[in-house]
Amino acid sequence: MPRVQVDRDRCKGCELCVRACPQKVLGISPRINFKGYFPAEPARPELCLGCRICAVTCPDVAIEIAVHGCRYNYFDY
Amino acid sequence: MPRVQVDRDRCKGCELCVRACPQKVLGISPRINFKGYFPAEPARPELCLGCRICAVTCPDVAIEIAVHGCRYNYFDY
Amino acid sequence: MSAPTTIFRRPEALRDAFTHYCPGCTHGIIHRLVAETLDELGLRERTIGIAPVGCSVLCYNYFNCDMQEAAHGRAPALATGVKRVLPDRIVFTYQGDGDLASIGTAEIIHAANRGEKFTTIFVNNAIYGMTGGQMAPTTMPNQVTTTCPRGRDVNTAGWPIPVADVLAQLRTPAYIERVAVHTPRYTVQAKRAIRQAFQYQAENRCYSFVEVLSTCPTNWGKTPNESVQWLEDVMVPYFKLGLKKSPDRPPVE
Amino acid sequence: MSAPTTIFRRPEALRDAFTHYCPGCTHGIIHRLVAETLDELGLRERTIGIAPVGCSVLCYNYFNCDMQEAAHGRAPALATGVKRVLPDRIVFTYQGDGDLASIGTAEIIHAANRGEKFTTIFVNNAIYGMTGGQMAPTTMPNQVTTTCPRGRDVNTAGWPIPVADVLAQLRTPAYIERVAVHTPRYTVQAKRAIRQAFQYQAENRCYSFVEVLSTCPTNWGKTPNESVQWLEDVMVPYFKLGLKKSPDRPPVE
Amino acid sequence: MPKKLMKGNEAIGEAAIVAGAQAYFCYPITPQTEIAEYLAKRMPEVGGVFVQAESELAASQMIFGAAAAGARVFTTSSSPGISLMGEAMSYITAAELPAVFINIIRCGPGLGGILPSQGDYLQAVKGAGHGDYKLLVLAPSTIQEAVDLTIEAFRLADKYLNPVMLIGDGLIGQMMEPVDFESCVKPPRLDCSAWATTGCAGREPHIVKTLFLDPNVLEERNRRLKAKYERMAREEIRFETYGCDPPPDLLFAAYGTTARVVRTAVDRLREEGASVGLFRPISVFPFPDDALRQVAHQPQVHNVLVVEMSMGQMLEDVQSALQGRRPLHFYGRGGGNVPAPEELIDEAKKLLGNGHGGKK
Amino acid sequence: MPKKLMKGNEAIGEAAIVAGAQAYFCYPITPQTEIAEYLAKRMPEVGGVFVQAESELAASQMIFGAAAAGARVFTTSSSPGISLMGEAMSYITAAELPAVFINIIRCGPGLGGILPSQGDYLQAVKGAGHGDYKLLVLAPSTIQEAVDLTIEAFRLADKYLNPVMLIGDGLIGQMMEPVDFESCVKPPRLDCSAWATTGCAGREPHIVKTLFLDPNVLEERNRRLKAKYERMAREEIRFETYGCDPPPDLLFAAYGTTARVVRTAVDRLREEGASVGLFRPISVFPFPDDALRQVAHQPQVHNVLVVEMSMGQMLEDVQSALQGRRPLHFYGRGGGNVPAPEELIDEAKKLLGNGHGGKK
Amino acid sequence: MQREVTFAGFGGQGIMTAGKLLALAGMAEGKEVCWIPSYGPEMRGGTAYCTVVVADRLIGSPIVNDPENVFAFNRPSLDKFAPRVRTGGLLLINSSLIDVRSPRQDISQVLVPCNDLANQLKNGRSINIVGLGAFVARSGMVSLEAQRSVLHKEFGKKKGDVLTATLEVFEAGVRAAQGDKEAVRG
Amino acid sequence: MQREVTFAGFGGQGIMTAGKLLALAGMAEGKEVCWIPSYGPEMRGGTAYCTVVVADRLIGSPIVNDPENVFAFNRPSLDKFAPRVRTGGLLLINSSLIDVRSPRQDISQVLVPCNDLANQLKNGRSINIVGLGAFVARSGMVSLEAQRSVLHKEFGKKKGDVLTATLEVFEAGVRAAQGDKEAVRG
Ligand SMILES: Cc1ncc(C[n+]2csc(CCOP(=O)(O)OP(=O)(O)O)c2C)c(N)n1
Ligand SMILES: Cc1ncc(C[n+]2csc(CCOP(=O)(O)OP(=O)(O)O)c2C)c(N)n1
Ligand code: SF4
Ligand code: SF4
Ligand code: SF4
Ligand code: SF4
Ligand code: SF4
Ligand code: SF4
Ligand SMILES: [Mg+2]
Ligand SMILES: [Mg+2]
Repeated sequence: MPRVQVDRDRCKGCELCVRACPQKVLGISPRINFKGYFPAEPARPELCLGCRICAVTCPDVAIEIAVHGCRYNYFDY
Repeated sequence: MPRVQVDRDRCKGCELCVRACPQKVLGISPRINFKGYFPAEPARPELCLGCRICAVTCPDVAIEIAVHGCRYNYFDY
Repeated sequence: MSAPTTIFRRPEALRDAFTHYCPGCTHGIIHRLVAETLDELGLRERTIGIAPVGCSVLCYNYFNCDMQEAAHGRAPALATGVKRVLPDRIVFTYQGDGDLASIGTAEIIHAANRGEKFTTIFVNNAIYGMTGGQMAPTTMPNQVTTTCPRGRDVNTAGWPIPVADVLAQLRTPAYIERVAVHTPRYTVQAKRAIRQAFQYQAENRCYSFVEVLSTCPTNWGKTPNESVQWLEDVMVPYFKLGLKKSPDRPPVE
Repeated sequence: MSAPTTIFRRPEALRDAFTHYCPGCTHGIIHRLVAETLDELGLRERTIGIAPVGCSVLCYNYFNCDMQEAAHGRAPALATGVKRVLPDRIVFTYQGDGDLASIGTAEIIHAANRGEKFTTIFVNNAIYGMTGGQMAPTTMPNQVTTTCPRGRDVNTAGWPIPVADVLAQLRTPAYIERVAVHTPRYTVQAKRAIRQAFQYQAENRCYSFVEVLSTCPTNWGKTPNESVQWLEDVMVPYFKLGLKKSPDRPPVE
Repeated sequence: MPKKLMKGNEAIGEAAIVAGAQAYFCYPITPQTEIAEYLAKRMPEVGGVFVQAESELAASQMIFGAAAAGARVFTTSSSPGISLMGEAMSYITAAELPAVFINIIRCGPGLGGILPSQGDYLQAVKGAGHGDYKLLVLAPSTIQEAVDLTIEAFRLADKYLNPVMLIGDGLIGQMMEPVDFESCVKPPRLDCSAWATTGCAGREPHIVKTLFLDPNVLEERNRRLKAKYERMAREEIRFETYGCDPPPDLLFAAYGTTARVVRTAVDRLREEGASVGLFRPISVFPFPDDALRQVAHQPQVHNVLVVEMSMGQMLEDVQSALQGRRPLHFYGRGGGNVPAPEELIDEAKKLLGNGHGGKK
Repeated sequence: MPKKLMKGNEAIGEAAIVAGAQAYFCYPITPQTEIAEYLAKRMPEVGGVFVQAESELAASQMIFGAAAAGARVFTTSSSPGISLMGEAMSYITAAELPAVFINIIRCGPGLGGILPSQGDYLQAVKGAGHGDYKLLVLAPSTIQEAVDLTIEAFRLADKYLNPVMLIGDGLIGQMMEPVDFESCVKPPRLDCSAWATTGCAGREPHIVKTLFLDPNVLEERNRRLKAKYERMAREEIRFETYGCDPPPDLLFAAYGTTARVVRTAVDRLREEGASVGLFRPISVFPFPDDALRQVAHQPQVHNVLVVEMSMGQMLEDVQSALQGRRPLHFYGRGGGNVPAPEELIDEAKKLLGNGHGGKK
Repeated sequence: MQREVTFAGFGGQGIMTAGKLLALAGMAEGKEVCWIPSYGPEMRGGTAYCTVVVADRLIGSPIVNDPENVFAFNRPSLDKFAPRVRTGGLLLINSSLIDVRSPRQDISQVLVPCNDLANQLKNGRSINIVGLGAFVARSGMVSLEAQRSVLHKEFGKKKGDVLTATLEVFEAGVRAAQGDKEAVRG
Repeated sequence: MQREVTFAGFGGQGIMTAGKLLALAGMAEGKEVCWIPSYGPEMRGGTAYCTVVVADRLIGSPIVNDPENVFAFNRPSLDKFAPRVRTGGLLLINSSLIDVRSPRQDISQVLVPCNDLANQLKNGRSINIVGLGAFVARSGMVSLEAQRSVLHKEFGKKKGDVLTATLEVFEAGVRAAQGDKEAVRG
């Protein structure tokens, strides 16, 4: 199962990933982070496909994605 | 009859007009001019058509052309 | 169950630093693409990057390779100096639109025309970001900035300069492409182009130049997502994306 | 018999001065064409010309109108200053290829791109004449000059810049044409283009630019007539003549 | 019009408009960009020309062209941008045209930083460009003075047909203070009909140029410029003294914002009974060397302390003026640091400590 | 190798090659174009880099890049071109890199002319660029000295990690004299492995930059530069005296070609029995002010006469050095005119006429 | 007499404007005033602060290293400026975003929950005006009347209810400072 | 001892080269030498001149306003430089192109028909070498041997008959000066 992780303190809460995720996995946390932003967080992690769209979108490289077992590459990157 | 005139002291003897004249009207004078050049001069003035090619060619505006009576414009300039 | 495999992580060529870029600013994406490329092609340890003056001046703190910081607009001249004395290294300039298309016009054109064998990443965000939002040569018609408060008037300030298209008119062989990074679909193309650019350099083929359309939410006065939309709606139709020139094309048409 | 009619004489806008140009240098022809145009369009008394630094720096002594002398390459900036404060005057720059296509690259591109309503006469003689024959951005491949004594090596110095074609890529409306003056046949075309350029300016239409291929017998090491031939054989095939852009074409393709 | 609270940069922009500037050419750079931003709005309102150039180099050459065409023109920038204008300064001076340059100095060298500095003093007064030329250089220390001297700069540029430069450290550009434009007098329009290139209808063509192939002609022009600078030294000296009557034991010399900090230090030191005063040059070229000597060479003055936001630039002019006849000390801050009054008080006390008028 | 008769420009080009210059970036301008022309041939022969840049501005920034990459680099130009290099000078100094600039000065201001001049002295020693920076500046007066100082310039640039400038008037570039390269010593290759950007294999990345956002860090760098210049003032003073022992009644001060003219005037005056001597600064920054004072403040010296091909530029440094303790006179030519010995003899006689050691 | 305050917080919190409004009030009272910004690196983000000096004679040094008053709108500002408050001076703390106080005992400290008050009045962007109200009320650096009339003048031209809304948050600030029960005296 | 000559003529007459060859001969004799060009406007045409100084000690001023010797290769050069020749000095005139002499009585004047001599030897471009021969022979500023050996060295490398042809015109110049019957003594 894919696992999407947002680095809370690196995230600037720009919401680009939120809009980009085809599965609407990500939402915005109500808690301010160290730098004063409201960071993204996986709100519905179970829907994640591991497609990496969010990670490719994130300007701050705040998202890491890991998968267990095999995975399907939706696009070449 | 067309009359081509070369201003001896303005001419730099570049010979562009000599080559350009379709009628081979112009030649180079054997006498050095004030600035130290051998200027062009009408060697066979009687062949001149008044076509202005020499004048259009001259970088030093050393050539003036006059005609008596009507003339035919070989090209628009 | 086996351990998870990380399928997306920070490239080695990008330092683990918190950037000073505004939230949603796509400078960050472009940085990542360059860094990934250096990693993938194994170039990081022999690369020298040249930072511009502009929001990305501090990219010397972010790229994990040797870096120089140029005077405003002069990165291509510095890169020329570096590449000529170190022809077997990889050299790139990273420049904004004020830096490259305004004050540095002569430097970029002549570096490209000499066919200097380095790579330029040109970040076109239609504005001067660092100084707080003045008109750039690439500012869109009627776009409001602090120095065109009534919107860019094409009658007095002219039309946005399509830099990639202009450079493509030079006869010296080069690789020139325009891409965007506002959505992943475009980002994937951008990555390919940037890789190609460095690849040509690594093969000592030619000068390579990638113009990347980028957002500036702060000075556009828009949210990051609105900015993405504006880039798509306003910039993409004007700044035609795609390959403008390739070294495989003969130099004189 | 009636008095003779003079059908070719020095235009009023060209002073009756002996020029410093070398024998056979076609700078002189281009001067005459500009002067004839000013006379024919009746513009002389409201024209301000800007001289470059180059062999034609002294053109301020030859044109019979108000003149300024610019720093090397900066004529378009001066012209911008003049035209902006005197929008109803006619302003032109007269520039060589070192002046315009090398040190003044940024100034010409941006003046053109802003659509400044002046006219540029660009004299491309493939060399730096005034300083004694160094390589210009328009020097032909393998052409020998004092700074490329082994001939221009396109691998290190790049290919000659086709300035008119590059400027034509800008999206701001403009009139851009390339002509030559080495034989009367070409000169007639050149005259037409120069007239058109000033005409557009007089109508306040757009920026206008005429690139004129010109000879430099002295630094090409050729006689004037050999120079004419070399221009025809070597330059004309590379620097394609003709209309590159007209203000009647829409700004964005 | 009552006083208006304005940022220095905006006040300078407005002052130029009040002075009747007809055209402004610029390129953005912190900490002076607000001048451009302000004028982008204002110039069109008053029918003036605003052009954002492609570079400082181009902006400075545009004012060359416009000045030769007879317009009242100026440009503004900050340190790195000013370094790109040296060519134009030399040319405009050589062509004997009026124009105003404004430098809101940031810290250098190189890209440096954007914080205030006085590190371009020597560049301004000794010459960024080549050849024998000088700018008349004025250095305000309040926003009101920046306004007044901006207007004055246009007048003096016309008077001498020579570019005039206003230098202010970044704070002059960034601070807000109340300013009054009511008492400002717009300099009369210069009659430039004898030389401006405006089209030759009804007269012989005018040529504005700087190339003079005959060495004697060029030398003659060199001497004419020199005579101009000598005239400036007679007629345009501006300075201010504070706490110099009776003569102080320790004389500070400082200009611009730094002079204000010194003023506070002087006030506090005098409250403590110390004998200190301030000499503030306002024109820095011509430098008020006679005036400074007159103050500093009084027998009561035992020490001179130059304070600058630089590593010691006006110091060179002070040193030359003082002719080694008074011990000269220097306190400089760099990198964008502004000296605080406390630092100067400490410095002063060290010098006063030796029994000359110090706190007893 | 026997002596070779060489044009100054070519000799300078060859000297740079002897000094091990690896890269040269330039833009043509009279009267120094022969350096570029010479090196266009020579650099490829020795495996070096020759690039004709699009402008002086670009050339000066190319040497910035190449210097940061650890190469021994230089550029050359003449006055108007040098005015376009102020930005790079400030940046390269700020980045603490070695580089050599050569200015074969022509007459200005503006386009001026192409004849010899010393009118860029102040620009060279006080600063064409912004911020607190200085170049070490050397001024040869023969072709041989131009060769020796060119080589020395590369050595000093490495020693101080600071750009060094050589200034010569147009004659230095255009004259031919015999030169000897035999005794020239190539400065050792600088170890720049600690900072040069050459690729970070096996080490942490190097960053060459001039932006320092923290004012304290930048101030610290400002102070480091200042300390460097103080060290130069201790270690790099170069000058020559001629006819100063015993001390002359009238002391000339001149540099470059002008000093040679003075030398001839001194010889002729001494033949006539006049007491005259010459002080010739060779390093003009740091300026040999102590040395000059030591000579000029001797009781026998009654007058100092500065001679320049300018309207009085080194004059400012001499004035500052002399501290008003000797009457200071000036004789300057401009526009490309070179003073003739006869003119100087006349000038000197006026000053000697008052009974102090003049022709009796 | 010279009085100073430093307002410090995030960029975007309206710090600069608050300072300007205060300076205008000083001017309205016929005083000499000077507003000095911090102008940080040429880029977004980070902290911003400005200092306002109000005096009855010509203002010398615009640089005040030990201001009489400091208003810290966020945590980094507190850390940076609290140590600089002049002994006997006043430190205001935006308690909505800052959950600590300065350990200093030689100054007065006042907590103002700027964001909370602004949010309560559905005017979340006006935390600077809340702060201004609290500061003026507490410090008396300018009179409340002068400050109110400046607000009238500056916001009166704006369309809609901007003026009313602004005055509302201003008074909330005033009340908070006057009725502050949490004030800590040093 | 210091000796000077100014060679002056049209650009293209080889004036600069003649000067350089003379300076090389001075060097060959172990003297100090200096060659100073006029470098006119940055453009073609006009007159060109150079001055050569040969001395047995360090050369001070490279500028010589009153040269001991002048060789005028064309009329404008005669007009410009004849008045400057030092009293007692020598003026050589290229009589092929100049049909007047200087009215001065205090100098020696020698006429050398450079172009005619060069043309006679079918070497029309070598008028500078003719002039050099005449000058060296007449002035003795350097020895004829030194000058000849320099010519051998400089032209020996050139291909074809260049050296022979050069020496031929040089000797023609030498003879012309030595056998000059038209010389006018001042
Ligand atoms: C010579 C000079 N001129 C001006 C500046 C000020 N300046 C800094 S960045 C910049 C423009 C930045 O815009 P851009 O290149 O588009 O980069 P962005 O910030 O948008 O990424 C300017 C004008 C400078 N530092 N130096
Ligand atoms: C700043 C500056 N750099 C260099 C020069 C020297 N310079 C004078 S003219 C010229 C080039 C002229 O070539 P071009 O523009 O092609 O004109 P041409 O003489 O061929 O007509 C140069 C490099 C200068 N005067 N100023
Ligand atoms: S990997 Fe794909 S599905 Fe998962 S969170 Fe990211 S964008 Fe959404
Ligand atoms: S894209 Fe990145 S920075 Fe933006 S909200 Fe998502 S994780 Fe945060
Ligand atoms: S007018 Fe025509 S025919 Fe007559 S001389 Fe000229 S070119 Fe020849
Ligand atoms: S073209 Fe003109 S300059 Fe040339 S030879 Fe003919 S008349 Fe003379
Ligand atoms: S100002 Fe614009 S370009 Fe700069 S970091 Fe912010 S969003 Fe990005
Ligand atoms: S050098 Fe060349 S361009 Fe200049 S005048 Fe002579 S021929 Fe014409
Ligand atoms: Mg940008
Ligand atoms: Mg040319």
